[in-house]
Amino acid sequence: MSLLEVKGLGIAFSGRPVVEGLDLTLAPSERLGVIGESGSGKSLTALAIAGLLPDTAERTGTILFEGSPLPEDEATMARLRGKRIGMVFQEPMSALNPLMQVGEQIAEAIFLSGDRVGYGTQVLALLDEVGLEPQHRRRYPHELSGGQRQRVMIAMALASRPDLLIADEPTSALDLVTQRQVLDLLDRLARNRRMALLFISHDLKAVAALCPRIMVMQAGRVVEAGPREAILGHPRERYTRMLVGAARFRIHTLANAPMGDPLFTARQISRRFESPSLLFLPRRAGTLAVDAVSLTLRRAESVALVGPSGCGKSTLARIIVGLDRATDGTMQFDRTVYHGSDLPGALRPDISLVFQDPFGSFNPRLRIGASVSEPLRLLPDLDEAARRRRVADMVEAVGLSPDMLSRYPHQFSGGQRQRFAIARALVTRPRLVVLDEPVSALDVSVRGEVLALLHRLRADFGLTYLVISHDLDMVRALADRVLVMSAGRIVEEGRPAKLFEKPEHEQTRALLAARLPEL
Amino acid sequence: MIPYVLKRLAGFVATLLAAAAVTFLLLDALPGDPARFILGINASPEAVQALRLQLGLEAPPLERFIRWIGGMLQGDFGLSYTQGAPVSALIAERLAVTFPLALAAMVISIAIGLPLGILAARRRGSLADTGLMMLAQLGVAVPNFWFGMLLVLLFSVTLRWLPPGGFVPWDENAWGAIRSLVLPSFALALPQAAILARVMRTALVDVQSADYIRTARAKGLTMGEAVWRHGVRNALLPVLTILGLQFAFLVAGTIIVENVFYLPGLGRLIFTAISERDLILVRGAIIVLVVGVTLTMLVVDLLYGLVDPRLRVRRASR
Amino acid sequence: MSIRDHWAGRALRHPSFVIGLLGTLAFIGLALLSAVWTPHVVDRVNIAARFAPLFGDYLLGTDHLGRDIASMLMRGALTSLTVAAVAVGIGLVIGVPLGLAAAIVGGPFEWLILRVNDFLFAFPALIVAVLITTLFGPGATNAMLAIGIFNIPVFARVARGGALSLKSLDYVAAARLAGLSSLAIARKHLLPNIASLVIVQATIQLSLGILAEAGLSYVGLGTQPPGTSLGLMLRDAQSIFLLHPHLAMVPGLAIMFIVVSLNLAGDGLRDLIDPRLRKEGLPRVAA
Amino acid sequence: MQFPIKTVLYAAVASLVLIGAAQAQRTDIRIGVVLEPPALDPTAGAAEAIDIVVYQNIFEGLTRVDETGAVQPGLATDWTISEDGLTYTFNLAEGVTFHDGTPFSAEDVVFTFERILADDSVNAQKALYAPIESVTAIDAATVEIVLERPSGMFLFDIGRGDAVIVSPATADTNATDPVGTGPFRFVQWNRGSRIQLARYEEYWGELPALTEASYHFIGDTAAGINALLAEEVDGFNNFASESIALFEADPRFKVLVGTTEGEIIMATNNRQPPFDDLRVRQALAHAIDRQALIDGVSNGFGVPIGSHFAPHHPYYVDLTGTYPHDLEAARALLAEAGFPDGFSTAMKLPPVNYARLGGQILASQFAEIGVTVELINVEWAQWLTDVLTNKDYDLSIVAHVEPFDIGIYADPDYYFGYDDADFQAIISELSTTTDDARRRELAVAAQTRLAEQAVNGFLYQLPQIGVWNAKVEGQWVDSPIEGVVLRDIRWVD
Repeated sequence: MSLLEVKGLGIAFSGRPVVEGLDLTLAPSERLGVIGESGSGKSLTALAIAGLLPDTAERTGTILFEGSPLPEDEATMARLRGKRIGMVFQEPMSALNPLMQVGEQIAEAIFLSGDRVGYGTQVLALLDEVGLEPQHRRRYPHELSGGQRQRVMIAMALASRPDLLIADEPTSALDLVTQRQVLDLLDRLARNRRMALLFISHDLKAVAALCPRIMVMQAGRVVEAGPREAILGHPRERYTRMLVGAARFRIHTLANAPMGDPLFTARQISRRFESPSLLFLPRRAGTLAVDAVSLTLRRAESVALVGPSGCGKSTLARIIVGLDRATDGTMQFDRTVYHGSDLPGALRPDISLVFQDPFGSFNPRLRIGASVSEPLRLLPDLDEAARRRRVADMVEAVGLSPDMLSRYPHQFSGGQRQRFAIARALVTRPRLVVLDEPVSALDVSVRGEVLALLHRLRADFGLTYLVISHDLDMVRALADRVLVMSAGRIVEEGRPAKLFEKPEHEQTRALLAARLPEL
Repeated sequence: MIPYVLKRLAGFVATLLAAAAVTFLLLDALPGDPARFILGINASPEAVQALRLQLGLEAPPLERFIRWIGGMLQGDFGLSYTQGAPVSALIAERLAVTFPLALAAMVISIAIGLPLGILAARRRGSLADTGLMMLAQLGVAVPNFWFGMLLVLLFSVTLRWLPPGGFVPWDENAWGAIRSLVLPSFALALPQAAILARVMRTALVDVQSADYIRTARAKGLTMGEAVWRHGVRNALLPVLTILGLQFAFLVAGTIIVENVFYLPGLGRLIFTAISERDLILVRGAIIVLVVGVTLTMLVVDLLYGLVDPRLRVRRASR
Repeated sequence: MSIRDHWAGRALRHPSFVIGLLGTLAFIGLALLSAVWTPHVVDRVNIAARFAPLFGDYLLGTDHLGRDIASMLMRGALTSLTVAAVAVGIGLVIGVPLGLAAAIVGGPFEWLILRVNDFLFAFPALIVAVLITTLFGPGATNAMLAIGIFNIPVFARVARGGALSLKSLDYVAAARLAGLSSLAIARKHLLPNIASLVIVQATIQLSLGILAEAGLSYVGLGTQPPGTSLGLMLRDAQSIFLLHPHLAMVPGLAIMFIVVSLNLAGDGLRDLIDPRLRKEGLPRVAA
Repeated sequence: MQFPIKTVLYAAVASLVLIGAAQAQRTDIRIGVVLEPPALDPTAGAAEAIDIVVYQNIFEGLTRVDETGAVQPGLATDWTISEDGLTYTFNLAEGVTFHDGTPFSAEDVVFTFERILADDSVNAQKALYAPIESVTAIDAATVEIVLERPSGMFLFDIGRGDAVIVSPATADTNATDPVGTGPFRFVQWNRGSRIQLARYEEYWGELPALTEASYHFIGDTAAGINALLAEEVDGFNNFASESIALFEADPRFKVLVGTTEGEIIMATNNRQPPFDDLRVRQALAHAIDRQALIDGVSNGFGVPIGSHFAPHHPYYVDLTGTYPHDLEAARALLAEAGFPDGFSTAMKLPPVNYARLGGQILASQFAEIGVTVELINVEWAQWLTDVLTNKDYDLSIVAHVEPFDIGIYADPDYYFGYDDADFQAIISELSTTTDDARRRELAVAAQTRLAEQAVNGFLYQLPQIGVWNAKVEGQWVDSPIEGVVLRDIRWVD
């Protein structure tokens, strides 16, 4: 008798269907992966199974848990959820009560699952099982990192020894290294506790790594379902094929790295952050985000700066483009020496930055054309006509049409916006372009196109790239040389191929280990 | 917690000093001369001058300001020109009316506002919800001196349950004092209760859609239990912010309500003292009011720090 | 522009906003009309026609000086609205830049502005009104000043809150990279994006301004005769309430009507323009 | 706990007694007043609110003024005046004590007058007592006062609140803790709320009917109405006129309409053009419709006056007919004075009802003869500085509440700016004669002169509208002098 059986599930909001005709079965301790892009209805399906749909949702079809339908009345459904189903959600930042210590929140889960006595020791056991130290239980959520918070969520889900664990995008908000650790943890827990696992994600590699059976969803419908080997090996539906293809990057490194003369050099750059001290109290020792970093970028070279989140790579990038100031050490661009925000105005058109989040990089109240042409203020001698022509050229260069310029940012997709962001960065014809996680916020299918675009632009305009990322696969597709950073220092350097075969520094090994197996 | 508290205290002291300086300067610039006012229409110029000297009005402003601040720190607010009594005694007498009135109004507004807000949020979208919110809209829109008068007409003139105004001193008859504060504190509390109800409802409705509530439900709590155990405390944060601001509005309201119910409060004291140019009394009274308001804001700030650990505990390492 | 048609579309499905907006526009229309025409000459004293009954030859009767209540109501509404509007203007013109500057510059300058805010806040509007009126004599202009001063910290607080949440966004960093000065960034990027926040607060402060004017008039510090305002009409009628109740009912209900309309319009506006606004649970600051 | 039988019994008995007592006559009274006095020493402050509480209640003078304005014996039971009218010899009452027990003697009278006449004296009416040359105690019960020049009003002036007899021991603290010889002693002052007095059992004269009296300060008219209707207050000595109809129609109350010593005038700056031209002042006088003003400002309560004199005074003569309400005559006079199409001027109004409302009505009346009046509202303190001291005004509206104060028109640099030799001669003779017939002739001449010269717009006499519980008797209907005298007030069935 199957643990979970969903027949003809339909979810609609005021008449508009979001999920239609969904069938799904899950045997005890069996694992099913659900893959689909944002808006495919996969999260709503998970919420429906747990009886957590918002009250405005209209649900049709049947959901049987161990043969009996989900109880209608809220109290019994809540008790069932508490005892038999564990859930882990996507946003670790807001999924925990900010005003309550994490230990208490775990204890509450244990208390609710029935055993009233001795839950103190159980909390410690759970913390240990998810890889957290005992003293973490007295911390508040904001005092823990994203990964640690996700582990607390998992501990809470396991408190009632559930038979079914539903994980809805548990790792997509984490950086790669932590992501891999959490996935391994889920794998180990599901196996040890013989729990059924419903794993939902938009990352095909994560789903493939964890679940023997995969179900592909698109726009509220099940496109294809079946064993992992069948879905990955010879996908029947076109959509599935596109998904699998996009997950494999075509690796195309340049034949020979052009050896131009040095364009930019950094000498012993450091950045110390003072902790916020009171007006009168003496300043307390601050943290050193960037520690004596030296590097050189040659003309038309593409260098990647990789490392786990918090290693100081973004801070270094901000200093290089002049958004921040180094506490000591100097930088030289062409013949000019500067320390960061004291970058002279004449040089600003030569260095530009592409931001990570396409949604936050455009002023919602300004037409996209106005935002793209904003950097041209740095070139006062350009007249109006030259200004407009240059913007039009750049927009066409990134594969979009100039007549889109009069529209507003919220009318474009993430991918299109990132292309506009690149156009804005290139409009002043810079020589050095710093790219901060250029594709990590995009859907998998769009990433490939943008990377290809970046590759072409570099060749056409002879640009020098400095790419900041923690995703080694993306780096290998774009960079001639890789610098690995850890705790503010560059610990290893080399060509991607060499680093991938013979990593020397253990940080590089950790990054490599975090990569999910090839499909 | 310590740096958070120290930071707030520094702000508190700075605000007070600025308030004292501005009050002193503003009042010094007031036209009209207290001595002339005391002696009336037919008094001779010599008599007026004699009184000015007697009251020490001739000394240079800075010296008087320093003397005033120094005196206040030791609790001596100086002598009132018109009534000859120590200002601190006069203020204490009036504070025995205004402080309990403001406090009662605050308690009433919380006692009425919060439960109604929670009720409206729990039955969101129902008739009760829209009804309560319409009531809250009206509550804010009624001028409190008009509402006060309607209360008096109903409860004092027709029903004779409560006095129409005036104040029986505490030491003479505590019960009488309380009775004379009932209607004024309700008149004062109405708009604040309405605002509190709206803010509480909005806060609770927002909380219901928060992620940690969904997690709590996932742990096995019903929506009601989740909101009660996790939601209410988080919903208190915006409510606390409003409470902090409300004391300032209550103080403004007391001045009007004291007129409607002819209560011997601090507000009316300031009024009469200003029209009689009893500047030293006005200064003292204003400072007491300003201290009251800033003190409440400080207390609410500290409460905020207590309720919300994010303010007082260091952020996670990067 | 696509924001407007999308916005107007949703507006119709928001009943309370429509009611509020219609009420406010009707009120403002009547008030403006009074500047050019009123049923009778507003301040002509005609003792013989005192206390004329409702619906007689004077639609809403006459007051203790024989002045036509309907005309007084219209002119009174104009004064109350102008006082509240100018007070909101003062709050906007001074408060918003202060708030923006505090958010952008930060550090000790922000601490100073916050202290000035607290200080301005600690002074109850009425005390400020009393001080101003004794300095410059009572009257509508001083009521504007007193209520305006009270609005400054409100708008500063709203502007700072809004700007702080935007300051860390990438397009602000992009603007800085493009060489824009802090002032240019505030004007071009921050101000337009907190506009909806400020507009909503403005409607609410407008309604509170009308109430505050009524309060000031009640204690004799607001509009002075021969001028008239809703608050003044209410005060004059209050002592003869038992003899002529309608004299107090008319201005009282008018005040309640305009305040409720403004609040409904304000809340409706908030939901329509920026649903995200409501989620932030912006505490409505009420005087 | 064992049931407290005893306590319950006592309670029952006590309540019975109480109910019984309720039938017996009440001997306490609660009087509402609009203004709270700034202090309680009548000899060191001019505010009328002080006298309302203390005059003839806590403090007494050598003489006292009765309800008709006539002078009656006070602490001086009888007195003789020398032929030349310069020496007054007063025989003082026996067995009189101050409320703190110290006996009253001639020494106290000497101390009181020396204190008034001292250089650093802060007495508001010091000028009235200037003619006193010496005050000597002949013996413990006799005092002789010698004047430099005869003063017709002397006996009246020493009967005013400003000349009540104070004891040296308590003179300095009377402001907050008044000690006098009157029938009521001071009990308690809760500032902003009320003042309580109690009957002085060792009073030397006839004991008053009331044993307790309290004054309650209620500034807001509507609040006052509610206090009366809710019977929290037994009466107002002088209440706002707008809701009187309410109390006339209610059997629980009675309304006593009288006059006060307050002449409401439109003060005119006689030195400020165009008001220095008699024809302009006459034109304004013709334009004023007194009855419409009285109806508008005090709902018909108030007696029109043609000159600066109280109608209830024996010497009063009705001069309202000097310049009857005649718009044509007013326009003709204005044309004659060179203002065919009128002029514009300003009127400064203190913060009182009769001024603020009166200003609006006069402004609309003057508008009909082309005179446009801008109304400027000022605070009292500002009025005293601008109008009274600096004479920086065109027109103003104010009430002069000092009794028998027609003499102020004789002072050329008083704020009216009126300097007329004939009038000054009449006043100087009036102030030195004591013969009644001659004083009446002079008073009439003075009133007529002011009326003809139209020195100010003489509007109406400030009414005294008393609203009392119907069962209270003995209140004064008129108030010839500032004060609410409790001596004769009592409850009847």
